[in-house]
Amino acid sequence: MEKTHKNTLNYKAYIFIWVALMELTILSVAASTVDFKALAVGIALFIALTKSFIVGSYFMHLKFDSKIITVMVLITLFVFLTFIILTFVDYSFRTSIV
Amino acid sequence: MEQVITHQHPHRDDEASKMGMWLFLFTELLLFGGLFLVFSIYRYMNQKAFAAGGHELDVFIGTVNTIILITSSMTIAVSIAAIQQDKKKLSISLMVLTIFLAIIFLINKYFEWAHKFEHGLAPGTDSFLHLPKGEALFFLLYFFMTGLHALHVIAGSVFIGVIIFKVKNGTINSTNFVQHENAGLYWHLVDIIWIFLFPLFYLVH
Amino acid sequence: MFSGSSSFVEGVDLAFFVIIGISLIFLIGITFGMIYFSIKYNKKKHPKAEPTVENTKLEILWTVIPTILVLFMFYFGWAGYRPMRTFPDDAINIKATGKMWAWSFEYENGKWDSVLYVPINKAVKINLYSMDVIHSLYIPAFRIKEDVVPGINNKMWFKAEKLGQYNILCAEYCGLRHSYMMSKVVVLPEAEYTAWYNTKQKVDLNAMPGELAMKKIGCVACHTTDGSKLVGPSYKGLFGSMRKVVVDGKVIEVKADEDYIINSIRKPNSQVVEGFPKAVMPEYKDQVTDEEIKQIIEYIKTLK
Amino acid sequence: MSKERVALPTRGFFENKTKKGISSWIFTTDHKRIALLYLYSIAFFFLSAAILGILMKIELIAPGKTIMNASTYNKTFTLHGVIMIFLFIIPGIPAVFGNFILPLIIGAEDVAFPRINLLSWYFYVGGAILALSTLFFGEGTADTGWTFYAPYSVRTGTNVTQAVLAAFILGFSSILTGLNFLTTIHRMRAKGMDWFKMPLFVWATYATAWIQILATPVIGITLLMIVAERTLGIGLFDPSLGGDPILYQHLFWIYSHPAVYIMILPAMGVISEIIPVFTRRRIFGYKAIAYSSLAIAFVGYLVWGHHMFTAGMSGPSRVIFSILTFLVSIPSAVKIFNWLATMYKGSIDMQPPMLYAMGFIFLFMIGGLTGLLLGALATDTHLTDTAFVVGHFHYVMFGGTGFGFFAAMHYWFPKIYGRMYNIKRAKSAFWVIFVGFNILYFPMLIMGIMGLPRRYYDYLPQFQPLEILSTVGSWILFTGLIIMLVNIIKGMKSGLPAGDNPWKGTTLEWQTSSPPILENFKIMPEVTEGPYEYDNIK
Repeated sequence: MEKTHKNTLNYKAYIFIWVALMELTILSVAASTVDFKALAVGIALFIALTKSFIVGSYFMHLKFDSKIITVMVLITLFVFLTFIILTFVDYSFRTSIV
Repeated sequence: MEQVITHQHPHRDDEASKMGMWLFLFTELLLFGGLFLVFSIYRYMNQKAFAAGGHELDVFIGTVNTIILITSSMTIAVSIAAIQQDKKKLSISLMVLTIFLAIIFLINKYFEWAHKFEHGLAPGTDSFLHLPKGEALFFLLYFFMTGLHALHVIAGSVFIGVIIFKVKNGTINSTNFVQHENAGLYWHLVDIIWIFLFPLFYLVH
Repeated sequence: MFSGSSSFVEGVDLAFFVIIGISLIFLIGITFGMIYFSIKYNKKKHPKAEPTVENTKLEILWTVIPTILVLFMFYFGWAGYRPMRTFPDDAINIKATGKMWAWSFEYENGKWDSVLYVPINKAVKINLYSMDVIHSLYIPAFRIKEDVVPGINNKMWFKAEKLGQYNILCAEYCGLRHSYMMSKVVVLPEAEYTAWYNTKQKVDLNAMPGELAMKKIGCVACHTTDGSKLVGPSYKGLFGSMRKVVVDGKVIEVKADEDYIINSIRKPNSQVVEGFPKAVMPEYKDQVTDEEIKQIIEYIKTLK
Repeated sequence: MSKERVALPTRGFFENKTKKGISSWIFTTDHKRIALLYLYSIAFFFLSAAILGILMKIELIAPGKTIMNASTYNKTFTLHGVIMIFLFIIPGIPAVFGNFILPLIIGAEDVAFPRINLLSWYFYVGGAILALSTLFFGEGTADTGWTFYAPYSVRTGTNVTQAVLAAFILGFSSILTGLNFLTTIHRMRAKGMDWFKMPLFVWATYATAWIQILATPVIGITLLMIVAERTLGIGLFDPSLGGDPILYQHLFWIYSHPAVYIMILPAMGVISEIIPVFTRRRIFGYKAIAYSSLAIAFVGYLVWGHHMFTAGMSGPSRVIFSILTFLVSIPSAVKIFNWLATMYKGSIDMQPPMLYAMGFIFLFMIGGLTGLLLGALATDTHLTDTAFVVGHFHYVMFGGTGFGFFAAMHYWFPKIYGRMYNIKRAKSAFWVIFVGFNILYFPMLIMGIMGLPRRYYDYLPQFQPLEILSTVGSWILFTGLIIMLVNIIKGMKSGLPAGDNPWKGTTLEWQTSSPPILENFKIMPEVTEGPYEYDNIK
C-alpha cells in the first residue's frame, strides 16, 4: 500500500502562511471599523472564506493530497450551500403570499 | 477519530484513515453548519438586535483569541512537518505549545463568559428574559456556539495530547504519522470554525 | 370526494383526479407487466433468458415522459392551490385562536364564539393565532388547512358556497386532547349572518366576568364546574378546600386560596393535584391578565 | 423434512478459535459478526415496535377508549415511531446487510475501520437503551410524535430530553456506519473492480452513506438545541424570545427528508441485486440505475420543504419545494422501469426473494404515487397531517424498506448461515404479509382523503368501518410476520445445507463458502467483467 506522501512545505512556508493569516485577521478587524453598511457582512465573510481557504489548502494539505478529498470537500460545501439557500428562499419572502 | 489497524490488516492504508478523518470533519462542519444556518436566519430577522448584541462583545479579546488559534494551527502544522523529518523533540515541543495556546484560548473564553454573566447575560436568569427580543437570541447563540466550539478545543487538545504520547513512545514516527496528521486536521477544523465565529459575532455590527 | 362546499373544492379535486388518473395508469400498467412477465417468461416456460440489449433511446424516453408528466401534475397542484393564497381585499376578517384544546373565533366587532359562523358566498379571511403550541386549522369539506403557529401570523381564507355545518379539526398534533380539539363552521344565508353578527354578544346577565373570561381563555376545555372530572380537576367546591398536591414528587396538603389559584394559572406544573397527569397544562403568561385572574377567583368562589 | 440436523461442510466465521462464548461476539471486529449483532438487535426492536403498532390499532377499533387512555396512546405512537424510524428502518439494511455483504460483494476482507464498526453498534445499543428506558424515568416516554416539534416538545412534561439524546446517539451510530462504508468503497474494492463494475447494491450503499454523513449532523445539532431549551428553560425556537418554531421544522426536515432516502436507497440496491439473479439476465440500464441512486441522494437534499406546505412558509418557497419534490420522483421511476425491462424476456424463477422484490415494487409504487398527491400543493393542503400521510409513508417505509429488508433476508440467508429456510413456508408467509399489509394500510389512505387527521386517539363514528378493517389487517400482517420469523429461525437452526451459491449469483459474495470464512476469501478475488454477466454463463 502506498504511504502518505510527505509534505512539500518547509517550515518557512508555514511561517509565511501564518503571516498571511495574521494580516487577513487584522484586515478583517480594520474593515469592521469602517461602516460598509450592507456590504459589511459580505466583506467579513469573504475574508473569513479566504482565510479558511488558505488553512484548508496549506495547513490541511488539500493542495497536496489526492484530489478525491478536495472533491469531497466541495460536495460537502455545496450541500451546505443548498441548505442555506433553500432556507433563505423561505425567510426572504416571508411577507409575501402567492 | 482514530485510525484503526487490526490483526486482520497486514497492510495499513494511510489514505483510507485520512479519508475517514475528513469524512468525520464533514460531519463536524455540518454540525456547526446547522448552527450557522440558525444564526444567519435569526440575524436576518433581527438585524438591529444582533448588531446591538455584537457591540456588547469585546473585539479585543476576540482578536487575541483569533491570533492565538491561528498561531496554534501553525504550530501543529509545523510539528507534522517536523515528525516527517524525524525531529521528534521539535515536534513534541510544538505540540506542547499548541496545547498551551489552546489553554490560553480557553482561559480568555472563561473570563469573557464570566464578564457576560456579571452583566446579567446568563441564560435562564430573569434579567436575560427581559432583554429586547432578538438580543436574547443573539446571546443564546453566542453561548451555544462558542460553548460548543470550546468543547471542540478541549477535545482537540486531548487528541493532540494522545499524539504527544505516541510520538514519545515511537508509535508515531517519520514513516507512520497519519494519526498525527489527523490530529492536525481536527485542530485546523476547530480553527476554521473560529475563523467564521469571530467576524460573525464580534465584528459585523 | 365531497361536493363543492367551498370555492376551492373544484380546483383541488381536479388536481386530485388528474394525479390519481396518471398514477393509476402507471400502477396498473407496471403491475400488469410484472405479472405478465413472470408468467410468460417463467423459468418453466422460458428456461433460457435472452441477453440484455441496452437501449439508450428507451432510457431517454422513460426519463423524459415522466418528467413532462410530473410537471403537468405540478401545474394542476399549483393551479388548484393558487386561489387559496390569493387573498381578496373585501374579505371579512376573523381572528381564530387555537389553544390546548379548543378554538375560539373573534369578529371585527369584538364578538366571539367557539363556533365559526360565516355568510354564504362571501370571502372570509381567518387570521390564525396560537396561545401555546402549534395547531392546525383544518376544514376538510373546504379543502383548507393552515398551521396555527405561536409567534407567527399565518392566515387562510375561503368562500363557502353551500349552507350547512362542517367540521373544524386540529390537524397538527398538540397533546393530550388533540383529537377532541374540534369545532364547527356554520354557513348561514347572508341575512341570517348579519342578524347574528349584529346581535350583541349573548351575555348571560347573571354570568360573572370571571366565567366569561374562563370561557374565552378556554379553561373549560379541561375543567368542569359541575364536579365531574375531565383532564384537570373540577372547579366545584374548589375555593377554600384542602388539596392534596404533588410538589417535587412529594404529596403535600395545601389550602386552595387565592395564591393557590394564581399559581395554578401562572405555574400550573409546580403543584399538580394528586391523581392528575403532570405537565399537561401550559403556563399562562400574557394570555391572561391579573385583572382577569381576579375575576376568575371571584367566580370560582361562587362554585360551591 | 427430516428432523435430523444435517451438519454443514464449514461453519466459517461462526467458528472462532481465539475467543469463546459471548466475548467472541461483543468484542468482535469481524464485519460479519457485527452484522449479526445488528440483525438480532434490530429484529428485537422491530418486533416490539410492531406490537406497539398492534396495540394502537386495537385502541382504534372503536371510537372512545378501548384499551388505553389518550396519554398512553400518544406515548405509544411516539415510541412506535421512534423505534421504527431510528432503530429499524434507518439502520436496517445498511447496518445488517451493508455490514455483512458490502465487504464480500466488493471482494474485501473487512470494512475500512473494523473497530469503529463495532463502536457504532455500541452507540446503537446505547441509544436504544436510552430510548426505551424513557418508559421508566421521569414522566415516561415522550408524547410528541417522533418529529419532536417545538414548542410542544419543549413544553410537555414527558421525558423528551432523554428520547432526544437517544436519537442524537443513534445519529452518531449512523454517521460512523456511513463513514466506514464510504472509505471502504473508495479504498477496498477488489482488484479490477472499477466504479462501473460495482454491483448496484454498492452504488446504493455509497449514495446512502453520503446522506448519512452530510444530513445526520444537522438533526444532531437541532436535537441538542431542544435539549438546551428544555434544561435551561429558554430557547432558540421559543416565540416569546423572538424565536421561530418553523425554523425547527426546517432543520428537522433538512435531515429527516434525506433520511427517507437513507431508508429507501439500500432497499432499492437490494432489489437491483435480486432481480438479475432470478431473471438470469444482466440488469437493464446499469448506469441509469447507478446514476439514479446518486440523483436521488442529491435531489433528496432539496425537497424537505414539502413537509411544511401548510406550516407557514412563504409562498415562493412552497412553490419551489413542490417542483423539486416532483423532480425527485423521476429517478425512482427510472429504476422501476429498468427493473421491469430486466424481467422482460428473462427466465424468471419465483423464489421467495423474487416474490419480496416484486412485492416491494408494487407497494413502493403505491407509496411513491400517493406521494405525488402530497407533493402537489392543492392536494397536499387537504391531505397533509391526515391518515393519508400515515398510509403513504407506511407504503414507502414498510412496503418499501421493510419488504426490501425481508427480500435481502431471504436472498442472503443461505450465504449468512449456510442453510436454507423452508421455501414453501417462506412463500406462504409472503402472501399473508402482503395481504395483511394492504388491508391494514389501504383504508388509511381512504380515511385520510375523507379528512381524518393523523395522531388521533379518537375519531368520528363515520370512520369506524374502515378502522375495523384496518385493525383486522394488522392481525393478518402480524400473523404473517410470525410465520416468516419462525421459518427463518427454524432455517437457521436446522435448515438443509444450502451450498455456497444456491441462487447461482454472479456477484463476489457467492464465490466464497457459506457461511464465509473469517477472512472472507481464501484467495482475494479479481474482477474482469461487470457484476451481472449472466449472458456469458452457459
